[in-house]
Amino acid sequence: MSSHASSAVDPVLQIEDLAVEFITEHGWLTVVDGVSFEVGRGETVGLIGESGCGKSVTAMAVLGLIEQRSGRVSRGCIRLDGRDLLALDSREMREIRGRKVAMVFQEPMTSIDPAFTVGNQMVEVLRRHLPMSRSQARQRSVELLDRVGITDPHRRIDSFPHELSGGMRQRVLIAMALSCEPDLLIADEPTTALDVTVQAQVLDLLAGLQAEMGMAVLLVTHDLGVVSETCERVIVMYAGEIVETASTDELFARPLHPYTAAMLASLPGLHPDEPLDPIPGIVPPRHALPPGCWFEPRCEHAIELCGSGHPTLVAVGGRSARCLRADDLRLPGVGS
Amino acid sequence: MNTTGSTASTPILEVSEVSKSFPASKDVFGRVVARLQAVVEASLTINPGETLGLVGESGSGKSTLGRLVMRLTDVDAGRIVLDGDDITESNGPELRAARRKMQIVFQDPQSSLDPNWLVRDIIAEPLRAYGVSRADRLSATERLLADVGLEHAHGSRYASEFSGGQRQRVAIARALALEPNLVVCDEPVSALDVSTQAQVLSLLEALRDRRNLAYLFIAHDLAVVHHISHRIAVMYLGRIVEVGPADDVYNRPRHPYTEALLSAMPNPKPASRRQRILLTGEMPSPVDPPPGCRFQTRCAHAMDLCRRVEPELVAYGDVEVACHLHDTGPELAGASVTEISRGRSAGSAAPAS
Amino acid sequence: MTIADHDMSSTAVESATTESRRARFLRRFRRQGWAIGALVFLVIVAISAIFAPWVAPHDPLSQSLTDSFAGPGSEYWLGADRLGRDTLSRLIFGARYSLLAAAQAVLVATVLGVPIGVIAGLARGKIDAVASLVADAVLSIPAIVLALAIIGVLRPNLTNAMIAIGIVYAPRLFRVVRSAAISVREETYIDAARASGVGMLTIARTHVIPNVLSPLLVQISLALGFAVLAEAGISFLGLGVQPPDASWGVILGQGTVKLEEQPLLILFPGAAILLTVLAFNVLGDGLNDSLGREIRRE
Amino acid sequence: MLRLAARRLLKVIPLLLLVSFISFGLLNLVPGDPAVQIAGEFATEEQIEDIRAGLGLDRPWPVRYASWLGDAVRGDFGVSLFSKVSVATQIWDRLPATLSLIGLSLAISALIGVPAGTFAGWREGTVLDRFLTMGTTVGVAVPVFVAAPVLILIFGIKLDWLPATGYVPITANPIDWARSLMLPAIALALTGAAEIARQTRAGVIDVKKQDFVRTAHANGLATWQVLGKHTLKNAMIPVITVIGLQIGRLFGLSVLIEQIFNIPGLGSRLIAAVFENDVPFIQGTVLILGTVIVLVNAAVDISYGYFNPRVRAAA
Repeated sequence: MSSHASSAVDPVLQIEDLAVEFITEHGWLTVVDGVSFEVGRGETVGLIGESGCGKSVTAMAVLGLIEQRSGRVSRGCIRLDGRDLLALDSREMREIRGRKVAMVFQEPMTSIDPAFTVGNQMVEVLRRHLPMSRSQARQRSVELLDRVGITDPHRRIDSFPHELSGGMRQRVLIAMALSCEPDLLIADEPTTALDVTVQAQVLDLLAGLQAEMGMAVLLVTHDLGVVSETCERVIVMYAGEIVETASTDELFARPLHPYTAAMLASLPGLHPDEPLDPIPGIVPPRHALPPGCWFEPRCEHAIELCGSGHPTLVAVGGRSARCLRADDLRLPGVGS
Repeated sequence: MNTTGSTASTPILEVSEVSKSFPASKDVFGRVVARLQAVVEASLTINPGETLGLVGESGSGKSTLGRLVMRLTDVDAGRIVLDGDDITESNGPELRAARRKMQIVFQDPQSSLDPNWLVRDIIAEPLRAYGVSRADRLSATERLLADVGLEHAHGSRYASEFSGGQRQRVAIARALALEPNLVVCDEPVSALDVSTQAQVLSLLEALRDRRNLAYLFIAHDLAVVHHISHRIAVMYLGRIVEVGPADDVYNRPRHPYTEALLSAMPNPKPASRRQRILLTGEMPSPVDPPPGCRFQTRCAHAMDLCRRVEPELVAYGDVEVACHLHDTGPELAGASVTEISRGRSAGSAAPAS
Repeated sequence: MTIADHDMSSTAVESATTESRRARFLRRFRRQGWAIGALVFLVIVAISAIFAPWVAPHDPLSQSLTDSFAGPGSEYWLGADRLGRDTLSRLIFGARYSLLAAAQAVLVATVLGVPIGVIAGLARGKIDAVASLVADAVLSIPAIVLALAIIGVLRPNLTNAMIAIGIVYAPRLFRVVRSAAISVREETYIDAARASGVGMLTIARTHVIPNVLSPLLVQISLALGFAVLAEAGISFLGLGVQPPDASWGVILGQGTVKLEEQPLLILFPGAAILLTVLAFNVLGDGLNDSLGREIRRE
Repeated sequence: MLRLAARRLLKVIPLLLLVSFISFGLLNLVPGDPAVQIAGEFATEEQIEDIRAGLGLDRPWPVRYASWLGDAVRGDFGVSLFSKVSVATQIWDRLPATLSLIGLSLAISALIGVPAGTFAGWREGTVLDRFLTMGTTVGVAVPVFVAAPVLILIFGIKLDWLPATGYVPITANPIDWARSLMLPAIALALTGAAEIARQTRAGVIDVKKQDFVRTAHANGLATWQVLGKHTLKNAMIPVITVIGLQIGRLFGLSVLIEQIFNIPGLGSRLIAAVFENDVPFIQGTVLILGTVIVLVNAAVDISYGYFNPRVRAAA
């Protein structure tokens, strides 16, 4: 299953054959299926796909936050620094979260408790994981706020979340996530809810912090532009499984999977003078997946064979793609 | 793409110096003590068959301007002329008549369709409001369903059963039911995924060409706006700061804000990547806008004048821009602001990537 | 943890098959075992109340002093009271008063609360401010106290009592309907309808009222439970139904007097009231779960 | 916080005026000539005139309202129709018993309801949650006038642990006071505890799904921190509302409880007044209880400010 492009030299995170199920009116449905990849120390990897493709669920699985009753990890292995996370009990997992692996979420407006001040919540996280006195933790929080670019941190630390703008709240959440200097930061659509100019600031901040602290980043997003500007490697998901992995440059220059190519062709602004070339149809519902390749009904390059056997992820010269025709198709990229 | 739909005839929409503010805070006795200035003296013109893109970040007032045009919100000052008729103060039958000519598609396809209604009835609602007979409604609905790429069977479903893209198609069909000349599209694709977004954009383009529709296309995504628009207007903190032909604004921004907005867009194409201009801070509150130019607090080129005098929109060829860099100081006089940005970063020896 | 719903929402929506709202409601309601049980119970109580003369084994008023405080047995299934009247028959006839009174009260509350609620929610502004203030004022006086006060002024009688209960419950329905109307009003489809030239009255009729109906139905079920309880309480105090007529509250009140001799005399009417109120509440909860917005669950 | 309090208290004024207007207006509900009606069938012409003058019925209603309200503000609610005893004196004499009953039962409801609801909500879907939820569903539906006789029968008569009826003032003997109130307070607290537990459970379940709780988990906070700190403080907002509403309910239900347990409180006197058609006493009671509840609700709203800083800011 594992291939070149999805492995890293010194992996912080290793995911093997991960499958996650959720209970729905159609019974237990597999939402993430056979996902394997690695994230290397200090590396930024993009996990990209459209809504419902399973990218966020994968991220939540790493933190052990798939809720007990409505969802479960049904298969696979998640290792952080070589330690099997799925084998940990909830108490051990709590000690890892926030300490070794941290997460920043999409909705900065609702992701901080409105009932407590920013400082209160930052001190709480610091003191939970590190042996610090209250005043040390407060001092450290001020430094962190300063580091994430919040002006006047001495005053802001006593603000309630509603007194801060969306961009500032996202900075606070980043400061909180990075307060214990984790080995891995998972950023789940960290800028989707922000305006473009603020998004640029936050992405810039994340890149700077990463360079400084040397942590690995798994960036979950639907935005091809964000991925191309921030990530070294990209993993593309479709309908719950990985369809392509490659280095960012390779992926954008020459996509191997027709879905990747079709997504690029759907972007307005790349070829402003040509009409858009949208992907027809919709993502197949999980309880009625087609027998062959899951992208086959929407794929303009599909041949008869694509409708019968489900393709595996095959390595193609240092990268991988889940397409029978990966070798013979020449798909257009975004050109340089 | 860049040719304006038509030039000679009367504009389908003329908005002049429209302003709107909302109460922002009240004192202990419930009296309004501060007002949020959502739109300030905004003017724009749309010709038949033309698409004007209106870009801005959240809080820029672009959606309010769309609602003002639709007369969903009453204006405080200014004039709205639709196809030669002043509808600023229209009400009752007059407004009903005006609404045959303009329709709106909203951002959130989830809440813009009544979950209790069949898709067929949603599309026919405007027709019923104008007393179209049942038989005519049925045939019109069938035609509209086909026009937006939905099947006959979709008509007898509830909107809640559809995906976001399909819902937006329903909303477009409803907007087209009365065969309007102008459609206000308020962020019609921003809630959609990339592939669905492309489907809806293509549909809007096809319909425009087939029916000679004019669009006021409101969005925060410059790439999307550039793709679909003939002309682009950029809003910042309630004011229009730059208007001009789409390619001009996109490739040679005259206003520092437009430039910053463009450079902040994440771009998957490495070659066309612009040098990033990181704006400091965030948009000030529209309750308490800064004096002088509204952008001066975040502008790298701000001069003393900018902090005192509010710049007016001045025309330089096809482009209008409200910035002192053009009427004083370095006298850019309508040239792209990127020139001085480049000079500046070269001067400070920042590596251009 | 909303990630799961979040990430799955689009596919979930697409997967939904064509199904009318009624079918969807019925499918969901069928899963609510307790609510169905409650509905069946209420239907049985209602039917036996309507056909009381044929259903009841005895004349509820016929006394037989030899059977005073008779325990449950083959003659008197649930025993007899001090005057030897059959408890079961009295309860069956009592259901007539209790249910009819509850219906009366809820009717009054609905007629008062619902239209004003819709108007206030839609019009907002001064109308809403005044209506809400009145509702708040009425709600500030404890329901039973206000009902007792009204009865005290109007003289004890069941209809007066139920009108009083209806009046004190009206602000609750008003609030529910008003807030439902307000939240519907915020929906973009109202703007869309306005933009399409649809008049405000038509919008109220076609968009607002249908969307207010679901929460209203739930509230009416709960209101019926409250009204049964309130009637019983007032009759228990001797201020509602006047003997020899007897609602459940009257039977219970008479039972309390001889608590030590025959505890069963409070047990059966107590159970009747409890079960009926419970059934209305459970039915309301079940309706709430089955009528809820489809976007959330599934 | 001060702003919030000031704003909320300003809203109390029109509300109190309306409540007083409703209390005053009760008299106008009396069908026909109130004086004749109130005096009863066997009253002499003289008695009727007496009542008419006593109620001030010879003057136009706005004048009557103004003078009635003026008196009421000064603590004068008139005199009872037949006993001629001052209404205010009767109310003040009887208020302590009612207040102690309500205070005690509110404390019991909160002490049972909040922990039970928190536990059920946190462990949503478990057997214990289902058991507790079923219990609260039944608990909400139990009428006090059923619960009370059952409690009397079991604890008062059969087991003889607590006095079945009667009331001992706290000034006479604090222990006997507590003992005499125990059964009525429990009977009264049953529904309240169930209601509070239901709301707490719903609140906890709702907050549990919020993004900031997810953040707390993702930051590796301990369970007690996520539950005890972040979840509970936010979940308390709707619970406070219910507790506020509960106070109004308790005042209403205490009427029944006082009657059953023979407690000389406001409620049992009100029932007597209803039978006697003692309109001035009814008016006074409605006004006093309405005022108390309006003020309690205002206090509840102001206390939101503690739980929710946004409310504080919005004021």
